[in-house]
Amino acid sequence: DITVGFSGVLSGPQGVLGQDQRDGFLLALEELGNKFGDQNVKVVIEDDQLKPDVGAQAIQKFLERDKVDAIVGLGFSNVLMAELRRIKDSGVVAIATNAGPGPVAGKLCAPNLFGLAWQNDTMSEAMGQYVQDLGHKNAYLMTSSYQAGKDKLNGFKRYFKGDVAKEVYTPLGQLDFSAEISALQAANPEALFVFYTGGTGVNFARQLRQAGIMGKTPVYSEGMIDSNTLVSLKSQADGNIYGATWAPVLNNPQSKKFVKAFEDKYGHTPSEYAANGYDAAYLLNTAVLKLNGDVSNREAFVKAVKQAGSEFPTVRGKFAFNTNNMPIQNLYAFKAVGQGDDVVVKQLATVFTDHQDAYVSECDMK
Amino acid sequence: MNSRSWMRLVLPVLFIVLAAIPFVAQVVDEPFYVTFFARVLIYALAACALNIVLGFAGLVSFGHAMFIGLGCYAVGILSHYGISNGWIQLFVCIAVCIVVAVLVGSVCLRTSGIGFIMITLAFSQMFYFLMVSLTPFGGDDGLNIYESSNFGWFELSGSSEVYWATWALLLMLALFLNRLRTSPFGMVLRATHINPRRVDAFGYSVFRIQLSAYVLSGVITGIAGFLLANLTAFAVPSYIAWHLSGELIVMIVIGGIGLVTGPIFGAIVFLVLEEVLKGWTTHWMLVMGPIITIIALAGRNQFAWLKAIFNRPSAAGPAIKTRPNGELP
Amino acid sequence: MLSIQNLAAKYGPSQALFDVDLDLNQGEVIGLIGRNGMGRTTAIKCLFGLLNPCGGSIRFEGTELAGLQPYRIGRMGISLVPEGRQIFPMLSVEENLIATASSSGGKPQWTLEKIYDVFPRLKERRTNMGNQLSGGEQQMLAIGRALMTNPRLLVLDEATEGLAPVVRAEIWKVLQRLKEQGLSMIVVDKNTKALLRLSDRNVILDKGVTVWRGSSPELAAQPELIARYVGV
Amino acid sequence: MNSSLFLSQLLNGLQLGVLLFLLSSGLTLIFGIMNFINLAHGSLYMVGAFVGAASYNASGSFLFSLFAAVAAAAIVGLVIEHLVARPLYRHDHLYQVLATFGLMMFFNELAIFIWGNRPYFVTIPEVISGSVEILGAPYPVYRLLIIVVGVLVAFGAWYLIQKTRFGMLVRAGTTHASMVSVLGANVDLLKKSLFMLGAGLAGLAGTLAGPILSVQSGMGDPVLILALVVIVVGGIGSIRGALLAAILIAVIDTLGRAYLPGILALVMAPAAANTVGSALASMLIYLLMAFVLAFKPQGLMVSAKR
Amino acid sequence: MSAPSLTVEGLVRYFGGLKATDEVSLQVRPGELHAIIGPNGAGKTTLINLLTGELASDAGRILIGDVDVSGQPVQQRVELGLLRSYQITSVFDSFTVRENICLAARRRRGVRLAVWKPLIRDLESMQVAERIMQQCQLVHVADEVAANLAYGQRRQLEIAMALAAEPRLLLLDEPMAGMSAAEGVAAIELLRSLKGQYTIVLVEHDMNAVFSLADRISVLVYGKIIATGTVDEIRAHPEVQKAYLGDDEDA
Ligand SMILES: Nc1ncnc2c1ncn2[C@@H]1O[C@H](COP(=O)(O)OP(=O)(O)OP(=O)(O)O)[C@@H](O)[C@H]1O
Ligand SMILES: Nc1ncnc2c1ncn2[C@@H]1O[C@H](COP(=O)(O)OP(=O)(O)OP(=O)(O)O)[C@@H](O)[C@H]1O
Ligand SMILES: [Mg+2]
Ligand SMILES: [Mg+2]
Repeated sequence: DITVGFSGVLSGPQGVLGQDQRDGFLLALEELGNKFGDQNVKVVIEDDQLKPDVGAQAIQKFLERDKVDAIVGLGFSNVLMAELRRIKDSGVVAIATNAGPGPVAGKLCAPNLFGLAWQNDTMSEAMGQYVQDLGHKNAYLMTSSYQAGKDKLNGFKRYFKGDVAKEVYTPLGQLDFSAEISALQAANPEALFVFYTGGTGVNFARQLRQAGIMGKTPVYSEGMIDSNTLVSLKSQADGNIYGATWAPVLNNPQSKKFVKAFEDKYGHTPSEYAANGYDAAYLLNTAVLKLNGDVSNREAFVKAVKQAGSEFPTVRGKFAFNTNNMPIQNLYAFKAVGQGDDVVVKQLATVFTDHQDAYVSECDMK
Repeated sequence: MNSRSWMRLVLPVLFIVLAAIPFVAQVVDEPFYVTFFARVLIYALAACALNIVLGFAGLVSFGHAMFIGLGCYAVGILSHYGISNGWIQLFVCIAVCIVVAVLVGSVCLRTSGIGFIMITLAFSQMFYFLMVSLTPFGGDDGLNIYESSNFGWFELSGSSEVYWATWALLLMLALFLNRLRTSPFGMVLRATHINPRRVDAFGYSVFRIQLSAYVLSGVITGIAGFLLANLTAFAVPSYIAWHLSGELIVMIVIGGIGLVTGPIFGAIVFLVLEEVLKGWTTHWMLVMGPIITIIALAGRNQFAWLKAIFNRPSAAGPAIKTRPNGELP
Repeated sequence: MLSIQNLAAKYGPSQALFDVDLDLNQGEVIGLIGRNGMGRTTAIKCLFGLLNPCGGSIRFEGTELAGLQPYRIGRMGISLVPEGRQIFPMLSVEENLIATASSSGGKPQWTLEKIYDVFPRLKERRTNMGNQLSGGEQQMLAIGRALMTNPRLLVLDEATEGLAPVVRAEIWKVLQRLKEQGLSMIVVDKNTKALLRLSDRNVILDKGVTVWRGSSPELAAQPELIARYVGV
Repeated sequence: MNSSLFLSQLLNGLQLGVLLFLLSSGLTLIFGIMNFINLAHGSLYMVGAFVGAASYNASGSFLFSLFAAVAAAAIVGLVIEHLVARPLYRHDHLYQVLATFGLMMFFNELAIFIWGNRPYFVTIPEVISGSVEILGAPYPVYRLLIIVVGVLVAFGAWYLIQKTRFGMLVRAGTTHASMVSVLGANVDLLKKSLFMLGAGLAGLAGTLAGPILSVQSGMGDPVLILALVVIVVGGIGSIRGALLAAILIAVIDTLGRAYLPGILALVMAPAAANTVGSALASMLIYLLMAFVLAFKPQGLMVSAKR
Repeated sequence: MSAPSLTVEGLVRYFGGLKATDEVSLQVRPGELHAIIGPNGAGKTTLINLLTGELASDAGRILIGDVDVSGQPVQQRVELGLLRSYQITSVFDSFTVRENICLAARRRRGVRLAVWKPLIRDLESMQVAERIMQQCQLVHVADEVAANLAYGQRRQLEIAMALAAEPRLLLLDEPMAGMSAAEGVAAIELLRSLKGQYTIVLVEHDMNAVFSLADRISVLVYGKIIATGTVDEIRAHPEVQKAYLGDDEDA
């Protein structure tokens, strides 16, 4: 039998993200008949409450109490960083379905830690590139002040060559942006790029609209628009352009299958977080199959997972692990388009194909 | 003080039971429980420390998480610069705590009652945001501690080392507090809570006495933080967030204010309950909340001899006044 | 008007009243006499429903008071000048007077002006907060406050406590006047002489038991009684 | 710096201040006057927000949603008063803190239980959703509306407590409940109604905040801390103090967030200025509180109590 | 020593507009019992608070012995042996009588680092405590919690604590307030037994007490001292009779 530990943020404003990863994972597992290969799978779930220390405890529980064979989820970047030491020491297969902080992609990369979702910077890099392609002269950047936030803006700037009007870092969890928005209005930039997730993102989007900026200034974002936030934003998201590795409109069989199954089970369209969770299950399944169900040897399991990266059926159509265990994948620009009271997502462009992250050279794994 | 009679029994029994835990965990092969109870004891240590100001002096510090934070970051930052010598870390931790406690304390003690509650909160919040902003030390994301405190002949490398260290410290503290309560210092300290004006009128300096109590409490809490850092191998601002300060208070009240072993029981009850409920349902707070409320409602009359202390209006701050003077019962 | 029969009361475990009897007719003044801790205040607490008696009955104009909410009792036209003044510290002197003022039907007999006439000192301190008054001023305020409810039965517990002799004399005069106006009163005071001059009949409490009842002249005629139960 | 921006920043501060005040006024009444620390006050705010949002999305009538929210909060308040507050009035603050801490947990989780932890959103009715130009600064009508409401409530509450018989009795009852009742006033009723009033105000704050902030479990906790800061800085039990402090704190906070990084950027590297600036900005109000308390331990406006 | 043990010169204290203490000057001789009487709100308690330093004076000097303590904090004055009892009883309710008294007795040596040995096992304090409890007839309730004492006893404890602190100068604010006649008499006896050992300033409305105990009396009216003198002088003083005593024959 195989025990898998899932840790992620399940409560609080960002709880939705964790829940989606969990739901996606469990959905896939269900499709696989609760088996990886011929092995029955037991899943233990921990809520890291978006607190690094709690996350670290969760991992400790997995390793010491539940003696898991693989860990999935690993929450936000800051939580992952806190868990890093234990994960490395343990050598257990760990699959991050949400975070891919720079250090983990670079200097601190570990053989047994896989970034299945993305390297943090990449979607922003895509947006940077896209804004660059559209030829905007300057851009105004905003995000929450935590590691991921900083990575995102760096990612954007890596590919955007125009000048940066201003970089604004707001405290994590801030909900009222009136002050920042007034300042933004005064600055009146050509383009606005923001990284705000979950409820924070929704708030920001709505306050942008209330202040009458949406429509005036083109808004590019990451994390702000996904099928969760669209539920609450509806037509208010209209016109928002965002970068992502996946969206329900993506056209490939696995993706279609996934979206259908997910909507049937949970009654709403899946987000990319759900997609990552879903992929994680199939990845593990493929790896376990390669080992004919024997995961007792951790090194072997790790190696198997790495190979499986380029073989498992992914909703993203095409996927592989880089030398630093980060994804090599396509990045797209999507647009939210209001239709009456409702909203749909349209695919604008494939900004990068088989994109590598910027840190791979720093990682000494081969 | 009826507590002293049963104290004789409770204390040894409690600590023997606690001493048994690691072995039990060994036997049932659940090393996790050592880690868990190490955490419990660390919080118990902090709660006991807080109880010096809160239980004896009636100074409700809503900012003690700050000292836990100081302890954690003393370890975190030093080891960040490759200094993992436990003695140096401990020294720095204590020194910093003393300095901060003296500075913060001498400002806070100008106020009393709710004023004190809030100003202590203010300082810990300031420290919180300071650490959040100090990106060199991880800011919001916290600081990994890659090597644990090394005391030469003994290193806080694993859960069980931390456990025993905490156990020993806690035992010493409990014995000490047990004496402190009735010692001249302790009596005057408690007197300051009943009627500071009167204590002043005897020529004791209420301020000095309260300050020394605050510093003592702060240092011990800091040491708890020191241990916590070694246990979780991590230092993060959320250790300083007001929720933790609140939980420490909750633990004390659960266990019984002013009782020496109270906070220890409080910590155990609170954290074990939390753990059990979490395992039981994701909506554990739905159960935990009411339980806490009920404890409060039930506990309010329980410690009659303490209520005598607590229901005295503090002459200084009107707001904290619990029973207005001279009200017909 | 009021009749208390073998009243008994406890503070938690410790019993303070065992058997207290007292009855008062319209327009009468009763002196409640005893040493410290003999249960006078306790009896009064029972009367006002601040302490639930564990035995006996308290009837005011036919209605049983035991078990009633204090405010109901208050609204029946009984008012109290409590031991230890119990001034409202967060209210100004004037607010202290009008906050609970009431006139049980008809035009009130006691108004701000009247009170200020009796206690000019209060008028000077009109805007002071309750806790910015000297002990004596607080005592005057307590009396004024009680009168402002225009009671039919007034209970005074150590009402002359901490007052200057002149004021004390003044208060006795006021009480005398009230009596002439037909107000019924129960008075507790350590100054037995003055008390006897005011009261019609007296009740002596000893260890929570009514040990003697009778008219003031009778009592005055028996100094040994007073010596025994009050001292001096 | 550009003046119309500054103006709209001021307005932002003012509007935040008003929200804070609505919350704090209730807290300061219950706390200062009935001497009861109610950590669940934030939960009442949350209840208001949720009920307001739900009833608006259901009925489509903004006024109705306001009413529903206030009523709901008041009723919850009444229940809390009866079950938790009343038994604890005469007891130490610690027990009150503990009890209401528990309530806080309970309500936060209950909200998740009922509405899930996907944030819950309300839109603003068309009429007040636009924005107007104030001296060249575009400003959302809705936020102006909030400011107006706040001012009205401020006056009403102050009048009620300082000038009416009800207010006197309440103030008296806080310190000498039994004496007040002896003199013929029903103290229980007084306290209940006051508690409901405070709860209602919190609910009002909640609904008004709903369309601006996302309505979600735990939304009450941070504002609760802010509200506590406000009432302490303002002087416990003083409505005027609460108003003053709320606005002061909100404006300082807003302006700090808006301008500190910029100002610091003049003296240090922009990146550093950014982090330090925003950190300092978030510390600012606590600095203010520590400062005020250190020099005026009773707060800016010492209430009638001493 | 003939130097007055307490000298007050031109002491002034305002409460807002109200001049609660108005140019008060006063000399208390060593060993005498000096009573201060006056109408309610005359400023007696205020004066006491100014002397102990719990209230700050707006003008004037206070000398204990020949040390100028004006503007000094409470502690300094206590060091010099100035102690008080309160108008409202303020003993430590949750402590036993013995603990209360030991606490007072300990004050000379302070409590720095005295964190181990129980207070009531502290020899020096113990002896003092025993002596005081004898003197104030509190022995039989030595281990009672103060909260359970009857009113009169609480007043006695109040005084006992002041005595235990080994004062040279004792300020008593209405020590007999709330005592019934009997307790009053007992208290008077206690004070008489203290006369001579301590210099005492007594504020009291109970004329029996004042007239039977006082060596000298000062009369305070509207914050001013209108007369100082022996019992008989004051009794005879017309203004005092008018302003304070009245035609009061039984108090
Ligand atoms: N709140 C209380 N709890 C316990 N016992 C009390 C309480 N109040 C009074 N007692 C006791 O009840 C008895 C009667 O007290 P009470 O106050 O009625 O006496 P009293 O006649 O009013 O004397 P005093 O002159 O002191 O007012 C006393 O022995 C007193 O110790
Ligand atoms: N905190 C204060 N603020 C304003 N006025 C005050 C304050 N305290 C006392 N007063 C006023 O100062 C005057 C003197 O008060 P004090 O208590 O000294 O009188 P007292 O002589 O002790 O009277 P009593 O004999 O009734 O105790 C009184 O008129 C009182 O109203
Ligand atoms: Mg009495
Ligand atoms: Mg006085």
